[in-house]
Amino acid sequence: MRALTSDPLDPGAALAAVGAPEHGGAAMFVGTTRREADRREVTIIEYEAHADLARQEIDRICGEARSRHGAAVFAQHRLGSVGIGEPSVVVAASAPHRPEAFQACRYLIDEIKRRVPIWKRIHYADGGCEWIDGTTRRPAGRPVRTS
Amino acid sequence: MRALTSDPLDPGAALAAVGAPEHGGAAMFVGTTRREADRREVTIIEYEAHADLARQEIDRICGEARSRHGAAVFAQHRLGSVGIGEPSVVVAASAPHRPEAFQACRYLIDEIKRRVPIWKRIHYADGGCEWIDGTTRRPAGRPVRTS
Amino acid sequence: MPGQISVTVRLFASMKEAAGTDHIELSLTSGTPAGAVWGHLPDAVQELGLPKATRYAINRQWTLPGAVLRDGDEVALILPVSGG
Amino acid sequence: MPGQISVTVRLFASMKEAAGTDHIELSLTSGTPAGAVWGHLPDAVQELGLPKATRYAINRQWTLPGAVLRDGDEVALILPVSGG
Repeated sequence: MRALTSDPLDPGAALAAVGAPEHGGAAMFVGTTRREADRREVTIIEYEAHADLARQEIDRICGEARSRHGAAVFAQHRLGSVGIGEPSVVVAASAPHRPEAFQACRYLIDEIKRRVPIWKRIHYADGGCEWIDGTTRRPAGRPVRTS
Repeated sequence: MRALTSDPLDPGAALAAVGAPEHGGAAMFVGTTRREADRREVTIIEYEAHADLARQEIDRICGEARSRHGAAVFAQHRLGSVGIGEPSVVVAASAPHRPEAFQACRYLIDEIKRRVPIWKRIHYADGGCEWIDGTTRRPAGRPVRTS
Repeated sequence: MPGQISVTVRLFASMKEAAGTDHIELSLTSGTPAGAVWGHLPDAVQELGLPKATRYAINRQWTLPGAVLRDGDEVALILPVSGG
Repeated sequence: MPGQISVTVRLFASMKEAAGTDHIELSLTSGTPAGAVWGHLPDAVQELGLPKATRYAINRQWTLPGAVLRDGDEVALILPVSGG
């Protein structure tokens, strides 16, 4: 499993990776870019990572989900430009019973969003764009022109 | 969406069916047949339904998930013989935010398993088979020979 | 016969297997409720026992065991389910 | 220079953009902790403000802001994340 990739994500491959004949089911979450953010139309979203640290952290989260929930897990995040409606992150977890599969899947996506050093930069149809990294201090609604 | 089908299920089609650019993610659950039941090796699982009633009930559950969680939903159950590790049921739900997507997805699979008139018959490698429909009264571990 | 109705009982899963057929025609006394159909099924079916959680449908709509059957009705005994 | 160390600071997202580069070499007094690197960055970066939830990594391992830097270290300022 490559935890980070610039290629389009493949949810089918995620499911296949966690498939096991001892398991009764797999839960999957696919995060996709939304057309609207902050009431403005979005054109693309760009993802950047501290790649080494992000890979390590995704591996660590996968290990935690495996040991807490007895699950087989998969997690992959896309980097670079992602078009509207395309997957930016895919996680999957299978387990003998479905409550554990759901719990492990939810754990993966929640912890990835909370801990992994990946940032997004939203590009708007009005020409503005902004990094979502806690530094944004512009007045609400004013486009941040960066070029 | 055909709620019941004898063809192999396609998780990719389920995801595509709930994809929407206003939604930030989709949760999916894929139930697969397990190799072992009751400590016996399983060869195939056969599913039978009261088809009209099952379709109605799946539609009703989908409507409930849509209205409770504001989700776009998909649900499909396979009938007939299903090999080990193959999907027998696929549900998916997308929503603007992931908690609702997960809740709707969990609601779909839980209610389908609880309410929809579909039964499974487990075929074991030792030649026995049994319907799982609440009537099984054999002593534990004794194969039920039906032919 | 006056006071008699004809109903079709649909059988599934182990009841179908025990009966050797997926439906049985019964002639019942007018006023018989869905929940009483069980007692009119073949011995081979009754030997399975009637699970407490059995539900009923008349003409492909859920109903309660007290619902009175009418001539020509199709009644289904829905054993505890195991889909998924 | 005695008592001085050289460190590489890796920058991401809006800090990288403000700096116009993804890394900066700094010469710091021996004993400087990771959390003090911010004060040595260009004004264009400091104008962004330092979010409270910023985390630190030294040589690609998480660390705390009090961790003392050593000569040759690579220190990364990890702004609040937004993946997914």
